Order: sequence, then structure tokens, then C-alpha cells
Amino acid sequence: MNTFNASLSPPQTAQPLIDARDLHAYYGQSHVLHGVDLHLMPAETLSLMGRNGMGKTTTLKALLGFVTPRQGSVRILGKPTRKCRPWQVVRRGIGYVPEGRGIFPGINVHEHLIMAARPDAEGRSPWTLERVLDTFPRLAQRLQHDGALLSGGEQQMLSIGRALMTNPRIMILDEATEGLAPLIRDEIWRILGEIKASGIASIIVDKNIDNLLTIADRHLVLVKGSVVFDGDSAEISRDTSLLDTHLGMG
Amino acid sequence: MNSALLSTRGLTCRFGGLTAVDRVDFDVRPGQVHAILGPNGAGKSTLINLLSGELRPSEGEIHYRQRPIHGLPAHRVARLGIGRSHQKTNIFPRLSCLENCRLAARIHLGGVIASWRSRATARQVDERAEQALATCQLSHRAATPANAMSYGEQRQLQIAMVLATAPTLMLLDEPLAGMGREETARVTELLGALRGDYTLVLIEHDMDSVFALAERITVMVDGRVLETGTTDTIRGSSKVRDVYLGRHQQEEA
Amino acid sequence: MLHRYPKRVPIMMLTLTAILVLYPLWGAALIGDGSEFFLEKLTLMLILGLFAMSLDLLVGVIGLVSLGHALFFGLAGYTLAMASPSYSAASLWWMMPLVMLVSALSALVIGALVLRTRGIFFIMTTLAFGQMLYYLVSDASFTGGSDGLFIMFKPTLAIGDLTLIDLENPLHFFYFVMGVTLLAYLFLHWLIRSYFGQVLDGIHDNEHRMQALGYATYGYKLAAFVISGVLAGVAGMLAAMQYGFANPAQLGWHLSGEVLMMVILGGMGTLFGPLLGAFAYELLHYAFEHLTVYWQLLMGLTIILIVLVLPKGLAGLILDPPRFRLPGAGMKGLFRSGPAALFKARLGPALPHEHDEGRHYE
Amino acid sequence: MDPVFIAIQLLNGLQYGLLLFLIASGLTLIFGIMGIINLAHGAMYMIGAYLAYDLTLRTGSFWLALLLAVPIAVVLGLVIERLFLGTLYRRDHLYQVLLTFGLILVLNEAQRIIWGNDVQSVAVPPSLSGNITLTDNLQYPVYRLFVGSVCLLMAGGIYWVIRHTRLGIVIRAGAANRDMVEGLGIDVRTLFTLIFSIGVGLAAFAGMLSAPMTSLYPGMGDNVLITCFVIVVIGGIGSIKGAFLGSLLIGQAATFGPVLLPALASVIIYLIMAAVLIIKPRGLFA
Amino acid sequence: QQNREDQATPVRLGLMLPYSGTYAPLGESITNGLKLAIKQNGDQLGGRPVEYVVLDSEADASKAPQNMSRLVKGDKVDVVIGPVHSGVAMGMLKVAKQTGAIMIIPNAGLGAATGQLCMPNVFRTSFSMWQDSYPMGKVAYDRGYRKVVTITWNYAGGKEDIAGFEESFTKAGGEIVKQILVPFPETQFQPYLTDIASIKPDAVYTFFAGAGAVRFVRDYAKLGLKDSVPLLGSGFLTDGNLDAQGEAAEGILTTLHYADGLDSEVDRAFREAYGKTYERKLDTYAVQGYDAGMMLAQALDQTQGNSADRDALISALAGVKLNSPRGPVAFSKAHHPIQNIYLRQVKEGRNQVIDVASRALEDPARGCRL
Ligand SMILES: Nc1ncnc2c1ncn2[C@@H]1O[C@H](COP(=O)(O)OP(=O)(O)OP(=O)(O)O)[C@@H](O)[C@H]1O
Ligand SMILES: Nc1ncnc2c1ncn2[C@@H]1O[C@H](COP(=O)(O)OP(=O)(O)OP(=O)(O)O)[C@@H](O)[C@H]1O
Ligand SMILES: [Mg+2]
Ligand SMILES: [Mg+2]
Repeated sequence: MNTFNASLSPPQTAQPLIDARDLHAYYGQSHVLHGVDLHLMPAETLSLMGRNGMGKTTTLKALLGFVTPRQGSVRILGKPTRKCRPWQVVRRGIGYVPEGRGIFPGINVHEHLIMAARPDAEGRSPWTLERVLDTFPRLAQRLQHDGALLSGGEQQMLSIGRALMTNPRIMILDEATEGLAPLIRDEIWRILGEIKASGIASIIVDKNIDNLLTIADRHLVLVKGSVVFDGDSAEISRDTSLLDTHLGMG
Repeated sequence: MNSALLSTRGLTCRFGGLTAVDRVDFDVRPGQVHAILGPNGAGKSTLINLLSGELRPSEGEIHYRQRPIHGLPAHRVARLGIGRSHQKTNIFPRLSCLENCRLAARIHLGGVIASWRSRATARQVDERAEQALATCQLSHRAATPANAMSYGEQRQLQIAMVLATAPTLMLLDEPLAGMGREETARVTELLGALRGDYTLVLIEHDMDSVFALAERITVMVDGRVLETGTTDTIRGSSKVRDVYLGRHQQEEA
Repeated sequence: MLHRYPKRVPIMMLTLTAILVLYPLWGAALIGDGSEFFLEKLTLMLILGLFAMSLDLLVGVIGLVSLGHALFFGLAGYTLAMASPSYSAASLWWMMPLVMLVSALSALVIGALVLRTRGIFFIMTTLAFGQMLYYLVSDASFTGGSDGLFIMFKPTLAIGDLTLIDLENPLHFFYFVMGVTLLAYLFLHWLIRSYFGQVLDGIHDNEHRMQALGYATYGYKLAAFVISGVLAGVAGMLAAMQYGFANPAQLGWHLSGEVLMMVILGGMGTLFGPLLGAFAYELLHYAFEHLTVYWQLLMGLTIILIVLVLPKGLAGLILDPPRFRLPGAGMKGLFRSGPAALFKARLGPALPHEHDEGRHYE
Repeated sequence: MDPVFIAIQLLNGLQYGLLLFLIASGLTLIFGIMGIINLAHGAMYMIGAYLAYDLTLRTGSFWLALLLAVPIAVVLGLVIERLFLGTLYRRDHLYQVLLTFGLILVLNEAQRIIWGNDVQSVAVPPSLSGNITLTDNLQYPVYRLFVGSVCLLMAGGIYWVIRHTRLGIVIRAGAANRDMVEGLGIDVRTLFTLIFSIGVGLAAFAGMLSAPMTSLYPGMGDNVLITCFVIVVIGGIGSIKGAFLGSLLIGQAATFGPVLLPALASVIIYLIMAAVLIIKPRGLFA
Repeated sequence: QQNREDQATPVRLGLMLPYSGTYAPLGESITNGLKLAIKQNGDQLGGRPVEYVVLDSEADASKAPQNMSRLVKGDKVDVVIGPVHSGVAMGMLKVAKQTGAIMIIPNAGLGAATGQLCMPNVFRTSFSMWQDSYPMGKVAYDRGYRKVVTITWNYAGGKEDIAGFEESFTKAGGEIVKQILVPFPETQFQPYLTDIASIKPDAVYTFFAGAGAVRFVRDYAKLGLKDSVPLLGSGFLTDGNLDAQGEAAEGILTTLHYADGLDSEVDRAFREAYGKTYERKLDTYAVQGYDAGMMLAQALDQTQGNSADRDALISALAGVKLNSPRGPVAFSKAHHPIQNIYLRQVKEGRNQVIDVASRALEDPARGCRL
């Protein structure tokens, strides 16, 4: 899509939800992102792929404002995020599942869920406590359990459930299914499919490339902080050498 | 049973009203890769924590080489040659990768005193640490502080640390989590190569790797052992399919 | 890695040592009339520097923040006061080992108990033990109560009749203290870079993992606690020797707090930082006191400023000298968001993903 | 001692404990829940007491003074948090310690410059200056009972906010991991500024309420500080209930200890703390 | 170096007093009194101008030796005036001993300073704990009190004060039924007062000073003890504290070396001058500072401004006779003031003198070999 089109068409349909250009990010002296371009259209599912340490997480953090890019711009829902703090960015309707899960010690499952609860921009709350607990019955059994003492997989469910409680317009999942048992993993992919169907856009990082290829509309492959591929599943499947060299799929 | 390197009898662990591990009998044969599967919250990690001495069992016994080790503190268990990795990244964030591995290697080569006493031992520690890094392809990161690495790289460093300790028995709690596709393949291969020389207890939700590596599998549900058997029996078990693998995995396999 | 410093650190240390050694050459010329007193002040700063370094082993290296460290400092003073014969001088040959032994034993006993706790709980238990000893000493009569005790004669350092160092002579005493401090620095420097020190680093970072690797961390911590206690004891003995006076205030929490401030101000975990911290703290104190009776105001403001501007204490100033590369928006930001911008501008954005909050006080 | 006096001592201990809780409650909020070690807490307590003194003199009414002083203290807390502490959350906690140590010096000196060195006192407001007769030679001032009940109310209120409101959850979460709370779209920074100011307000409020019961002097907060930390730590950090029970425990210990075990009077609270922590290294109610 | 100093070079006075913390008001009063005396002396001592070197002692004993040393060796003061706090005095005495520096103690009442630690170069213009409390024992007995409870802080000063009272009270035939020691600086007195109420003694004798004294007196009254058990105390209980104590202090009996309503000419003049110069209310501490100043004025006059010859100055100081606001003061061999101790009662917010409890009382200076 080109900018000309974007400016003409009504914002809801053609304006990208996230539009990041030429991101350069650093940790202290080390240059981690080298000009990443990324955009996410409404209701689109985007996967971010790359080996360990290639900059996936950093890209996501740059979008959210946890890392301030030294160069480049991020627009979310059309508005720049330059001077925004992460919470302001997130408030525009992002549900964030960080890698490492970000569970708070000393806070129980129920509290985790209600502290995040928030209706969406239109004031609707399709994701209620009941619905999240229905989705993750395991959490319902552990409602009064301290978050830090949950098993790894339970924490992952909680992290996803918590993000859903914010009734987001965009879901950002870093290592979406890490530590989940196969049955639940399938369940998560199903839910992500459902989310997608309900018009929520998402960016997903995960190691299960096969699932990503099924669910995502478009894929971005990062190598050493640069985007080496941006295309849909068909394209990526055609280009096996790409998968081979950059993702280690033989 | 006598041939078991490690065995538990009636092992139980309760947290308040919750029984996370419930009368588990479990045998690990020397030189084998023994996988533990089970849905989330089944008590797998808790079991490993009991074996490694990080938790004390509420009831039951653990025998290692026919000697009881339940009730020993974690560091004593580790000194017996039982090394482990944790499900949640558990490294030394300010230290460099190399130092992370050195700390691991040193304690298993006699600790501080031995390194002080003999230069050769000290050198051995360095060599072992470097080798472990190299095996995990982290050599280029040797001087990087652990907290300046990506999540996946930190997970790899964890494996390197276990390797650096070179324990007789390795307890690995989801070693592949957080790793990329290629890294997963590589580490799977690596663990496969250890088979025979080392004994591995492996918790992992990545079924491709589990089926590629494991010789025996124990499946846990709600703190209890559902089934134990060879890889093929478990794969074929309908009970396991229902509670853990799901239909999809089954068909693929 | 953690304790490997650029060359300028040893160069600076050597220069400072040289400057101090040569005090007789410049002292009188520069300070004039008060040079004799200034020598005393320098001696005291060295003693406090030694004290601060000993605490740094706990605070900076292992991450155990003690608010009762003056216990060992003061106890050593009392040991000296009570073990000294009334009408003649004691010999340092046995006094020093005695003080070290008493410090070591008390550190062993107290350490064995307080090391069961962590974080803020450790701070508070050390405080509790410090205060208990404080009240014990100031309530009892054999210790001279709240008025303290005099040490009538400075111990001597002699072989037979030959006095090696005349400790009564302020200059000799100064060199003696300097020698001890220097030795302690070199010892600690070696210690924290040794395999033992690496274990302490590991404990600081992640004690749980250390145990899982097989380290009996309690033992290591206890050993470090004892070493730290002994060095604090040596400092306390020197301080008591300097003025021949032991007082309960020397083991109260005020002094513990003050030396902790020196450590933080200087830069934790760097050894030379706390040494500088002790000097800086005392010099500031001295200078401000001279200026006005409202010296606390100046002192407080200076401390606040240093905290805000120097993220790693004084040591950070040397390890990572300011470059003052203010980015374009930096100056504007400075006015917008207060002093925070001052160092943010210099250091770039704070590192993300550092959820180490609560680590010390879990 | 006969039972009547034991009962009176129990009451004394209870009332002292409640007062301690009031002073410690701000500290629990700032330290126990937000995780900030605020050494200047005692100094804030002192400022509160002096504000009550000053404003009572100026307005002629203790109650009016309270009404005016609380907002002043909260604003002071706001300024301190925004200017200084707000920049330190990502750094080692010890820098907060050092900074608040600097603040103690500044606040103490400010007190001396503004109010001078003299010992001062505040009269008990006339409406509460009555006494209840207990024995032939002992009375109980009504004001102390009043303060006791205010403390109880505050304790209940704080407990409710921290445990049972979303705000409480968010503060506790923010102390554990600020970034993640931001990642949920919550403005932690403003929230922390707010809570810190409330904590300062509480410290000052405690100072104001106790002003008619104690004497005011330079550095009066420094002695209170340690006792407060003892309480928070004995109770178990982050636990309002713990701080409350810890206060009551210390209140009773400080009342009965000196009477029953005079030799240990000075060390009793430290002894208790050391014993508690050695047996339960994370406090009684962690 | 015995050469006479130039008359133009100032006499350097080192003031080592607390200017911060709990003891700060005392430091301030003493400084005021001292400066007033010197001002009245024409801003000169023995013909030389005066220069003050002011140092905050922080009432911190651990810093006392170095601070003293700074004044003596660093600032080269001729005389050190200080301290307030007994622990600090100990540290200073040590340095005074080593250096021979002349030191005038304007407050700290520890017995040792003019007892076993007495030395030629140390003077005191104030009091000793014993001196102020000893006369009270007899007063109490004479008033018919037989069973008395004593209460003070558990520190050397408090214990010495109580000991003085006990000595004369038991000698007269009274009995101390309980001795209560409150941890210093605790001011939570309620449990102790309840304890006292249950004992029902004839009277309570107490030593507290500063903020603790204010709180004690107020609590004593508020708990209703004031009406049933008379309160006796060392004069520091009420001195300088009456404003803060208010009503609660009315009627309390104390002994001290100074009082309101002495009404001598010197006292009247002093009070007037002090009132004109300072906003602070006058208290005993100011008198102690004032007398230190007067003492210096007399002695330096006698040596004609020579402060370099220490021995001469010391003997001049030792020979000083003061016509002080508190009455005539001379110095004992131990360099301690021989002075009247007054019995005072709080009336309408004043420490009104009602009697001389002991005239020209000399401290026994136990252990002093001067
Ligand atoms: N320290 C603890 N205190 C209380 N409950 C705990 C504790 N540790 C674990 N649990 C609970 O025990 C159960 C078993 O947890 P465990 O971590 O062993 O599961 P797991 O099998 O490893 O699961 P996963 O595959 O998700 O990692 C979980 O429900 C967890 O919430
Ligand atoms: N806190 C940090 N300080 C310094 N460097 C960092 C930090 N975090 C990450 N890096 C570096 O930035 C690069 C990108 O890291 P990032 O976390 O974005 O990778 P990633 O693609 O998410 O990898 P993974 O799959 O392992 O999570 C890595 O090389 C890493 O070493
Ligand atoms: Mg990542
Ligand atoms: Mg697990």
C-alpha cells in the first residue's frame, strides 16, 4: 500500500494500525535495530520471525515505547508515539504478552486479571473475567494462587488472559506459546484464530513456524536487526532457501 | 529397580492444600534419556525441584545410587553430580557468559579451594567453560554480560551452564523453551549426542524433540504418574492423547 | 570482568598514595598552621576508608547491606581499651591479633545468625545486633557506660627495646595507618578478583542458582562476613588508638549509617570508590562545617545532587567519565523533566528490561 | 502488680501500638508496598508535628491546622517524588537510601531555620482535653483514646484500599515490575507519585496527631524512624496486617518490657526483632 | 614561643557546642550568654579583640576527639568552650590531656571532669550532677517524704544525678523504693508512670532535660499523678522548658544553681541585657555561658591579654571570683564552681526561688588529685 492511498481512504479501513519506519535502536552503545520498517493493517495477523538475538523483542519494545528508537518513527492508530510513555501507547488498544511472561509476584491470579480489565475504545468488553476463565479453566482452579508460584505454563496462560482482559484492538505476543503443553498450545492457536476472526489485529513471535505460517497473513523475517523478508505465507513457502538460511528449517 | 540411577518412592509434595506431586514412583536408568510429559501444572517442575533438593518432599523417598538423598540441601545434591536447568531463566545477570559457565564448571572441579591449589585444575575450569560455550555456539558472546543478551540466548546460556557442570545426571526443565527453530534443532542434536555418557531427565513440551530424544517417558497428570513406558507405548496411548498430546499431534506422529 | 578496571584506576590510586606519602613535603606549605591537624584528619579519613572498604565487601560485592557494621568498629575500640594495661602500653604484637580474633569471633557468631535473613531483613537484623551491643555497652558500668573509656597509652610496635614505629608520633602513625589501609586494599582487591570473589559475585547476582550449582553459599557469605568484620575491627582499633578513646557512639547505628553512605556515595562494589567516598564525605563535612552552622543543609543538598547526577557514585566518575554529549533535545528535556534528564541525557535511555527492582529487598 | 494496673498497662500498650501503627502506616505504604526505602519518613513526621504547632498558633484552632497541614504535607511529598525519587526507580535501591538520607539533613535544617531550636508543645484541643478517671491516682486523657480510634480507622481504611481495591493491586504490582504495569496501559509514574505523597501525608498526619501528646524538638523524627522500620519488618514487608499486628506487639513489648524486665528495657524491641527474623527470616506475616 | 602576642591579634575562642539535634537549644543559649559577656566587656579580652571559631559538636561522642583536635591543632584556638553533652566531654578531655589545651565546660555535668579525670587546664562554669541533686535529698526528707521513686534516663548523667539525691536522702533516713531507668532517649513514659501510680510513693524524684523533660512533666500531669504524688527534680526538668510545659509544670520543686527571682543587682542587669540582645528566653544555660565569658574576661585582664603562657592563664582562671547572676562563684581546687544551690518552685511559669537549699556548696571532686 502506498501513502497516497492511505491518506485518501477512510482511516478505519486503510490506515495501518501500526506504522513504524526506519527504526534504529540501541542498548547503550550497541546498535540493535538497523532501520526496521513494519506496518500492521486492521484485522491483520503479522508474524515476526528470526533466530535468537535478531531483534524481534527489541522491535516490539520499540513499538511500545519501552525502547526509544534513536532514529525512525512509530505511528499507532495514525498518531505518532514519539513523546508518549509506554502506558499511553498501550492505552490506544494494545494487549501485550511479553517474553518471560511478566507475572507479578505476590499478586494472585484473580488480581492479575482484574487489575488489567478495561473496556475497549467503544466501551465494550467482549473479554470478561468469565470468558477468560472459560478459555483457561486451569486458571479458574488457581484463582487465589500467587502468580509467581504458578507453573510456567499456567503463567503463560495468565499472561495471555491478562492481555485479553484489556479488550485490545491489537495483540502483541512475544513467544506466544512458550511453555505450553501441546493441547493448550493448540487451544491458543485456535483462540488467536478466533481473535483474528473478530477483527483484532496481532503481531506474534513464536517458535512454531508451521502454526505461524497457517495463521498469519504476513511474515517479517529479521536478521541482525534488519528486515530481510516481508511477505505472505505463500511467498515464504515458495522461498525455501529463506527459511533454511534464516530460520534453520531444513 | 536396582539398576536405577535415581528412584523415588511415594514422593509427595504439598503446598498448603494443594498436592503438586502425589505419591510418585519414578526410576531413571543410567545412560538413558527419560522424558517427563504432562499438562501445565501437572507437577513436573515440582518433581524436578524435589529431585534437585530445592524443595523438600512432604513425604516419600529419593534414592540416588541406592543412597537416600531426600532432605539434603540443594548444594549437597548438586555436589553428588546432579545438575539441572530451570524452567525460568536462571543465570547470573551481571556476569559475562564465560563467567557464568566458569562458576558452573568450578564447583564440579573441586570448588574454589581446588582451583587455588592447582593451576592445572584452574585451567581445566576455564577450558571446560569455554568448551561449553562453544558447544552452544555462544563463544562470540563470551564477554557479554548475560543480561545484555536476548531471551533465547539466555536460554542457551543456561544449557551451556549445565554442560559446564558435566553432571552424571542432568535434570532439564524445558531446555528448549524460548529457543528459535534452528537453535532447538541444534540443542536437540547436542542432547542426543550426550545420550549414553550422561543420564538425562527432560521436561519438554516440544514433541518433535521429545520423541527424537527420549527412550522412556513418564506422563504426569495432577501430580500423579499417569503412565510410564517406552516412547512408542506412550505415543500410542490413548489416555496420553486425551490429556496431553491432543489429536493433532497424534496424527502427525 | 565486574572488577576489572581501566588503567586510570590504578594510576589514580598510585597518584593519590604518592600525594599522601609526600604529605610532609606539601602539608605545611599548603595547609599552613593547621597542617598538624590536617594530618590527623587524613589519618582518620584513611581509617574510615578502611572501614568503608570492609563494608563494601558486604554491600557492594555480595549485596548484603549491613546497618550494624559499626558494631565491629566499636567493639574493637572497646577490646583495645579493656585489654590495655592501665599503667603501661600494650604491645601491638599481641593487641592486633587479639582485636582481630575478637572481631572474627563476634562476626562468626553474629554472621551465623543474621545471614539467615536477606535483603531488608538483613539490614534490620544487623541493625538490631548493633543496637543491642550499643545498649549493652552504654548501660553497663564496666564499659564506662555512656561516657566511654579512655585508653591511657597507645600500643607500641617494637622488637625488644627497638621501637619499629613510634605510634605516638602523628606522622608515624599516619604512615602506619596508610600502610594498613593499603595492605587491606590490596588484599581485598585480590580477594574479590580471586575465585572466592567470583563466587561472591555469583551470590550477589543469583544466590539460588549458586546453590543449585552446588555452592554452599551460606559458608561463603559467612567467610566474607568474618573477613569484613575483622577489617572493620582493625579500622576500629586504629580509630581508638588515634585518640585513645572508646565510646558507645562508635558502635551505634549512626556511624553504621554514615559509613554506608560513604560506600554508596563512593560507588558500591568498587573498593576504591568507598575509599574515595570516605575521603569525600569527610572533606565535605569538614569544609561545610567550617562555612556555617547550617552545614547539614549544604551536606544534604550535595548528597542529593551527587545521587542525581552520578548514577554510580564517585567511582562512576572515574570508570565512566562524563562525556557530556547532550543530544539536541537534551537541554529542553532538562527543563521539562527535572534532574532526571541530566543524567539521562548523558547516558542515553535507561536500559530496558532490567526488572531487578526488589532484588535486594525481596 | 494487681490486675487493675495490668489492665491499664494493656491499654497503654494498645494505645502506643496504635500510634506506632499510624506513624508506620505511611512507611508501610511507601516502603512495604512501593518498595522505596524512605529514611526521611521520620523527618516528615517531624515536619507534620511542627506544621500542626505553627498553624495552631496562627489559626488558633488545632482542627483548622490539621485541615491546612495535611495538604501542605502531601504537596511536599509530591514535589520530593517528582524532583528526586521519581528518577531513581531503575537504579539500585541504595541510591534511594542515600538520597533520602540527604533529605533528612535538609529537612532537619529547614525545621531549625523555620521554627528554631526550642522544645515546643501543642495544647490538646479543648474539645478533647477531658480525662477519664481510672484509679484514685491515675487518669486517662480522652485525647489519647481519640487518637487510638483514629488510628484504628486509618488501619482499617488502608488495609481495605491495599487489599481490596484495584488501586492496591496496581501499586503492589508496580513495586514488583514497573515496566510490566505500564505495559498494561497503567500510568505507574503518576500513581507512584500519588501514593508517595499520600505516604508522606500519612507520616505528617501522624506527627500532627501526636503533637499534643509529645514534645516537639529538632530531630524528633529520627528516633521514631527506627521503631517504624522495626514494625514494618517484624510484620513482614508489604503486609498491612503484619504492620498492624507488629505495631501492637511492639506497643505491648515497649509497655511491659521495661516494667517486667528493666534490665532489657533498652534492647527489648531489637531483641524481639532479631528473634523474629532469625526464626522467621521474612517476618511474622509474610 | 612564650613571647607576648601582639595586642591586635584576636583571642581565638573555640566553641564546641551542639548546634543541631536535640541539644541545639542549649548550644544556642550558651553561645548567647558567652557572647553577651564578651560584648559587655567591650568586645575584648585583656585588650585583644575576640574571634569565635564555631563548631557543631552534633552531640556525637564518637566525633568529639577529632573535633576538639581540630579546634586546638587546626584552628589554634586559645581556649575551647564546650561541650553540652557528657559523652562529648569525655572525648574532649582526652585531647585536652594530650595537648594541654585550656577548656571551659559550660554545661556537661559529668562528675569525672572535675573528679578522677580532673586536670589543671580544664574548668567548669556549670555544675556537676551531684552538686545539683545532693541538696534535694534533704529537702525531700524535711518535707516529710519517706518513700521516693526515682526515674531518669539510663545514661551516665542521669545516674549520677540520682546518686546525688539518693546519697543525701538515704543519709537523712528516707528510702528509695524503686529506681526506674528509662532507655535513652525514649520519651514514651506512660508505662513507667502507670507503674509509679501502682507503687504510690510519697514523692517522685526525677532527672530529665530538654524534650524528654517536657514530655515527662506533661504526661505526669495528664495522667493525674501530679495531684497525688508530688514531683521533685533536678532544675533541668523545668529550666528552659516552662513555655512548652505550661500548666503541667506548676508547683514542681527543683534544685539548681540558678533560679528566677533571685533579684540581685547583677541578676537584674544580666536579665535586662540578655532580654534586649536576644529573642530567646533566658535560661540557666545562658548564665553558664555568660559566666564562662566573665571568667575569661577576668583572667585575661589579669594576664594582660597573654594567652600564650598557658600556665599563667590557668592560674589566673583558677583564681577567678565571679559575681555571677546566680550569686557568688569561686572555683575549687578541682576547678569546679563553688556555688549556691537554690530550691525553686514553678509558679506562674517561672522557676521561682523559694529557698537556698545549700549555700556555697563544693563538689567533693572524688578521685581528683589536683
Ligand atoms: N512454591 C509453590 N507454592 C505453591 N504452589 C506451587 C508452588 N510451585 C508450584 N505450585 C503449584 O503446583 C502445581 C504444579 O506446578 P509445576 O510447576 O510443577 O507444574 P509443571 O508440571 O512444571 O507445569 P508447566 O508445564 O506449566 O511448567 C501448579 O499448579 C503450581 O501452581
Ligand atoms: N538489555 C540489553 N542490553 C544490551 N543488549 C541487549 C539487551 N537486550 C537485548 N540485547 C541485544 O539486542 C539484540 C536483540 O535482542 P532481542 O531481545 O530483540 O532479540 P530477539 O530477536 O527477541 O531474540 P530471542 O528470540 O532470543 O528473544 C541481541 O543481540 C541482544 O544481545
Ligand atoms: Mg525475544
Ligand atoms: Mg514446569
